[in-house]
Amino acid sequence: MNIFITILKRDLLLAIRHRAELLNPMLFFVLVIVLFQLGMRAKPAVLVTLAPAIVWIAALLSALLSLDHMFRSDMEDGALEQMIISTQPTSLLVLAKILAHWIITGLPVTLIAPILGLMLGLTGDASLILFFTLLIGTPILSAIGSIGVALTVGLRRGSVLLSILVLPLYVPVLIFASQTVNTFMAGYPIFASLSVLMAMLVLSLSLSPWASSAALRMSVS
Amino acid sequence: MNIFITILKRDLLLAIRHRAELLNPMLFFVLVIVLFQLGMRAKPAVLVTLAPAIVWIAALLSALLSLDHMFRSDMEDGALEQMIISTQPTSLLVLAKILAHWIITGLPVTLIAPILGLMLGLTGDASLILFFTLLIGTPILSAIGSIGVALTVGLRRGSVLLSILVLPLYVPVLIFASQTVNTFMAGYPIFASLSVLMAMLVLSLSLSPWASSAALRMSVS
Amino acid sequence: MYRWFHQLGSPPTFYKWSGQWLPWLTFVCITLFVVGLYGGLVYAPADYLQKDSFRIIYVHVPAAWMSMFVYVVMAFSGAIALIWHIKLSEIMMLSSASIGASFTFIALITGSIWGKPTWGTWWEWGDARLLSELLLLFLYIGIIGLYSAIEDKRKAAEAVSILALVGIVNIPIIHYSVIFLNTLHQGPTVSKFDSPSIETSMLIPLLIMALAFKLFYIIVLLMRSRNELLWRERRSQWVRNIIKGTGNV
Amino acid sequence: MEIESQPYSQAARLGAENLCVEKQDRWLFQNITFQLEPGEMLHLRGTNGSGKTTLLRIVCGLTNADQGEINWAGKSIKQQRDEYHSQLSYVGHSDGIKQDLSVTENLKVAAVLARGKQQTPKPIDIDQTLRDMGLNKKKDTFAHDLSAGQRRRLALARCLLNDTSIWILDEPLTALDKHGVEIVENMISAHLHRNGMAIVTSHQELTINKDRCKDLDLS
Amino acid sequence: MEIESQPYSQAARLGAENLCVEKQDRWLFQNITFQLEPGEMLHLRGTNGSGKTTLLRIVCGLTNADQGEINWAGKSIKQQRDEYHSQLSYVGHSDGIKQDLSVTENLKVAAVLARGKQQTPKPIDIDQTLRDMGLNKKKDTFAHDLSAGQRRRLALARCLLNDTSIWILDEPLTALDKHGVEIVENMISAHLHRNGMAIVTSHQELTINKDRCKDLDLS
Ligand code: HEM
Ligand SMILES: Nc1ncnc2c1ncn2[C@@H]1O[C@H](COP(=O)(O)OP(=O)(O)OP(=O)(O)O)[C@@H](O)[C@H]1O
Ligand SMILES: Nc1ncnc2c1ncn2[C@@H]1O[C@H](COP(=O)(O)OP(=O)(O)OP(=O)(O)O)[C@@H](O)[C@H]1O
Ligand SMILES: [Mg+2]
Ligand SMILES: [Mg+2]
Repeated sequence: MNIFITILKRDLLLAIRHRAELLNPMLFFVLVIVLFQLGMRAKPAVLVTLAPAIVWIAALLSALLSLDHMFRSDMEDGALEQMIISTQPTSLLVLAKILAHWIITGLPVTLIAPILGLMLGLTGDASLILFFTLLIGTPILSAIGSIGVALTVGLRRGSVLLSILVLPLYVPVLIFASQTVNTFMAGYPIFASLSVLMAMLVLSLSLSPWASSAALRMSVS
Repeated sequence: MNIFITILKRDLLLAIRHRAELLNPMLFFVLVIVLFQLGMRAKPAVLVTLAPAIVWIAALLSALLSLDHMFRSDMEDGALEQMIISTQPTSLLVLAKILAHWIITGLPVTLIAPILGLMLGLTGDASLILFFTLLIGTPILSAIGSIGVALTVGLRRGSVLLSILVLPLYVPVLIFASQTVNTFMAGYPIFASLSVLMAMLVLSLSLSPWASSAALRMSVS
Repeated sequence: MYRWFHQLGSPPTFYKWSGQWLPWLTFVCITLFVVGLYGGLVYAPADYLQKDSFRIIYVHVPAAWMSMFVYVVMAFSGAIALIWHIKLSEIMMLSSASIGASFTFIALITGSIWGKPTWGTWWEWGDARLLSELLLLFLYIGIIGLYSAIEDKRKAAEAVSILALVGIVNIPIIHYSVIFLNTLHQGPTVSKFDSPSIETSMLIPLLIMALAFKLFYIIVLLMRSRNELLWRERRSQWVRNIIKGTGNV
Repeated sequence: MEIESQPYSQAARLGAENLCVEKQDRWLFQNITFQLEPGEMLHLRGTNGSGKTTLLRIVCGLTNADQGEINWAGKSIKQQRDEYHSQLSYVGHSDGIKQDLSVTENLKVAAVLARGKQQTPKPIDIDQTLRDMGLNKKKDTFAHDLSAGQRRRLALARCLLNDTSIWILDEPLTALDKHGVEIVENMISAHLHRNGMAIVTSHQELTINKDRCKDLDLS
Repeated sequence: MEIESQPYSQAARLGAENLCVEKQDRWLFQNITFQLEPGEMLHLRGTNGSGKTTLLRIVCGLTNADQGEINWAGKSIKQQRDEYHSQLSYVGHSDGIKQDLSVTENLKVAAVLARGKQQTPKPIDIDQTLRDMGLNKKKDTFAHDLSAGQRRRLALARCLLNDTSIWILDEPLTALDKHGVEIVENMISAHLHRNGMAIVTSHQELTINKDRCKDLDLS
C-alpha cells in the first residue's frame, strides 16, 4: 500500500505544481458546455432533453483530453522504466495512477455537474441523478482510458490514435449514463441501469490495471 | 520562400510518417459527431437545426486537440531553439507551421463535412455553405491556435491551459460560422456574415505569425 | 490435446497441412456459394412485402454474423498468443483483423442499402444494432491502426492482442445495451425484422450462404497466415527449402 | 564519504548466456556470454552504436533478447522478476527524474519504488546521500532548474539510496565534472567492496581496482 | 577527412562584456568578460552548475543576461540578430534532432534553416559530411533508432554542413567513443584553421593547439 500512496501523492503533487491543472478540466468542461449553448441556441424545452447528454459528452471529452498525461511524461523522462523495474507490482502503480487521474479530472467535473445541470434547466432531482451517474461513470473513463494510453504511449504522437481506441469503449458508458438520467426524467425506475453502471465500474477497475500493466511493459521494451 | 516550403514539407512528412495521423483528425471528427447522436438520440427535425453547430463544434475540438503538437515536440528536442537562431524570420516559420497544421487537421475535416452534413439531414445547398464556412473558418482556428500554443509551450503540461486560452478566441468564429449556415437555411442572404469570416481570416493570418513568434522567443528563453 | 495443439502450432507443419487443405476448402466454398446464390436469388420466392429488395439478406446477414464471429476468433487467438506465446495464433489474429473489418463494412453498407427501400432512410441513429455494428467497425479500425502505428511488429502484435481482449469485454456490454435499451425505448425497427418467422425456402439458402461465408473466411485466413508465416520465417531452413523448390517442408 | 559498509546479503552470481540481438535483419551482436561474481564489475566497451545500451536494457529485463538468457542466482530472471528487481538499480541515458519535483522528493519516490515493503528511507539517509553526491545545497531545488551534471548526480544518487547489490549504469560519467567523476569511482569501488556487482558502460576510463574489473568489448 | 578549407569570409571578433546572471537572488556568475579573435577557441570550464550552459545560451542570443552584452564585429548582437545568427551554429544539451526524420532529412532541414536564401546543400555535401562524422552507414536510418553517440554525431554534423564561422558547443564529447572524440577534435582544429571561432564546454580535455585556445573558468 505504501507504494500506492506514494505514487498517488506524487501524481497529485505534480498536478498541483501546475496549479492551473487543478482548475482546468473543470473550466474546460464549463467551456464546452457554453460552446454548445452558443452554437446551438436551442429553445429551453429542447435543451432540457439534451442536457444530460451534453454534460456527459463534455465530461467524456474532458477525460479524454487529459488522458495522455497519465503515462507520457513518465515515459519520456525514463520514470516509467524505473517503475517497471521496481519491486512493486506494476498493476498497483497503474491503479494509483488511475485514481490520481480521476481525482484530477473526474472528481471536479462530477462536483460541478449538478450546478450546470440546474443551469441547463434540469430539476433538482434530475441533477442529483446526473451527479450519481458521473460519480459512478467517470472512474470507468479513467480506468478504461489507462489501457488506451498504455498501448499508445510508446508512439511519439499517439494522442489522436488514443481517441480512436478509447472512444468505442467509452460509448456504452455514455449511453447508459445519459439514458439513466433520461429514464428518470421520464418517470421510470432507474435501479437497473444504475446497477449496470456499477457492474461496469467494478469490472473496469478490476481488469484494467492488469491490461494496462501488460501494455506498459510492451510499450517500454 | 525556400524555408517556408522546407518547414511545410518537414511537418507534413512528420505527419505522414505516422500514417495513422493523417486519417485521425477526420476519424476523431466523425467519432465526436457519432457521440452526439448517441448521447442525444434527437429527432430528425431537431437534428437538422443542430447540425451546423454540431459539425462546427466537432471541427473546433478536433483542431484544439491536435494543436499542442504544433510546437511542443520541437520544443522538447531542441529543434525550436535551432529555428529561433536560424537566419530566417521566425514568423515565416510559424506561418509554415500554421499551414501544415491546417492541411493535417482542418482540410480533411472540411472535405468530409458536406457528407456528414447530408447524413445529419442538411440539404445539399446547406451542406455546401457549411463546407465554405469550414474552408474559411478552419485556417482561422489554426492561426489563432498557434498563438496559444506558442504561449504555453514552455510549460510542461500546458495542454489544458491551452484550451482555456484558445477557446474564448474560437467562440466568435464558431458563432459566425454556424450562424451563417442557419441564416442560409432560414432563407436569408449570407453575404455579410461570410465577409466577416473572410475578414477574420485575413486578420488572423496576418497578425498571428508575429504574435506567435514573439511568444515563442519568450517561451524558449 | 496440448501436444496436438503444439504440433499444429509449429510453422512447417501448419504450412504443409494448410497447403493440403486449401484446394479442397476452396472447392467446397465455391460450390456452396453457387448453390446458395442460386437458391437465394432465383429459387426463393420474392417477399410479399419487400419484393425483391429483401434478397440482399443473403449478403447482409451472413456478413453481419461473420463480423462478430471474426472478432471473437481474433480475441481468442490474441489470448492464446499472449499466454502461450504461440506464434501461429498471433498470426491468425493479425490476419483476421482486416477480414473482420471488411465483413463489418459490408454488413454496414448492405444494411443501409437495404434500409433505404424498407425504412426510407440510409441510416437510423436511434437504433442500437446499427450502432453496435458501427462501434465494432471502430474497434477493428483501432486494432488495425495500432498495429500499423507500432514499428516493431512483435511489440505491435502484443499490443493488438491486449486491445482485442479488452474489446471483447466490450462486446457483451454492447449486446446488453441493445436488449436493455430496447426494453425501455421500443426500437422503431428492430422489432420489424426480429419477429417474422422466415419461410424455409428463404431460410435454407441463407444458411448455405452463412456456411459459405464462414468457409470463405477460413480460406482467406489460411492464405494470409501462410503468407505472413513465410515472411516471418524467411530466414529459417524450411522456408529456404521451399523457395529453392527443393526438398519437402 | 560515509557509505554503508556491511556486505550485501543477497549478492549472487549474474550471467548472460549466448545473447543475440537482431536489428533490421542484421545481428547487432551475437553470442554474448559473461559471468559476474559478487564483488566484480563488468566494463562494457564498444564503439557508438555497438549495442551497449541495448545489452544493458536486456540485463535489466526491460527488453527481450532474440535469443539467450540472463541468469541470476542460477535461475533465469524471467522466473524471478520481483526478487531480481528488488536487487537492481538502473541508470540509463534518460534518467527518470521528474522535472517538477524537488531533489528530495525525487529521491523519496525512487526509494519507495525500490524498497517496497521495507520502511521508507529516513530523512537522514536522504541527506547523507545528497551530501555524498555533492547536491546538499540543491536539496529543495526543482529538478528542472538543475544543470545537466547535477541532474546526472541526482540519478546516480538513487543507487546509493536504494542499497541494491546490482548496479547497471549507462555512461554514468556523462556531464560530470572532475569531482563528480571521482565521486562515482569511489562509489563504485565501495559498492564492489561490499560484494556488490556493477555493469558499466563508459567511453572514459574508470580508475577502479583492476582485479575486480572484467572487460567486454562489443565492437 | 576532407573539410572545406577556404577561410570564412565573415569571421569577426566576438566578445562578452561584464556579463552577470542572477538565479534566485544569488549571482550565478558576475562580470564575465572575454574576447575571441577569428581562429581562436574558448574552452569554458567550471564545476557542475557553475553556469556554463547559461552562458552559452546568452552568447547565442537565446536568453538575456541580467547585465552585460555580447558584441560581434563591434556591435551588440541585438542590433544584428539575423547576420549574427547566419554565422552561428549551436549544439546544446538537447540536440534538436527530429526523431521521425531520417539522418539525411534531418541534415537537410538544418541546412536550409541555417543557410536561408543561399542554395540548399547538394547531396554530395551531405554525403561528405556524414562520411566525415562516421555516419555514412546510417544515412537512411530514422533518428530515433540511433544510439546516443550516433545522435550526438548527427547534431555535430550540422556545424560542418552549415559552414558558419561561430560554433557554440555544449559538451560535444558526450556519449562519443574514442574515434568520435578524435573526429570532433580534428573538426574543431580545421575550423580554427579556417579562421573560425568556437566556444566549447567540456569536462574532458581536448587536444587542440594550445596557441589557439583560451581558457575561462567559471567555478
Ligand atoms: C446500416 C444498417 C444495418 C446494420 C448496421 C445492420 C446490422 C446487423 C447486424 C449486426 C446483424 C446481426 C445481429 C445479430 O446476429 O445479433 C443484423 C442482422 C439482420 N439484419 Fe441488419 N443491419 C442493418 C440494416 C438492416 C435492414 C434495413 C434490414 C431489413 C429490414 C435488416 C435485416 C436484418 C435481418 C433480418 C437480420 C437477421 C436477424 C437475426 O439474426 O435474427 N438489417 N443486421
Ligand atoms: N529499429 C532499428 N533499426 C535499425 N537499427 C537500429 C534500430 N534500433 C536500433 N538500431 C541500431 O542498433 C544500435 C543500437 O545501439 P545502442 O543504443 O545499444 O548503442 P550503444 O552501444 O549504446 O551506443 P552509444 O555508445 O552511442 O550509446 C545502433 O547502431 C542503432 O542504429
Ligand atoms: N530557476 C532557478 N532557480 C534556482 N537555481 C537555478 C535556476 N535555474 C538555474 N539554476 C541554477 O543555475 C545553475 C545553472 O547552471 P548551468 O546549467 O548553466 O550549469 P553548467 O555549468 O552547464 O553545468 P553542467 O556542467 O552540469 O552542465 C545550476 O546551478 C542551477 O541549479
Ligand atoms: Mg548507449
Ligand atoms: Mg551544462
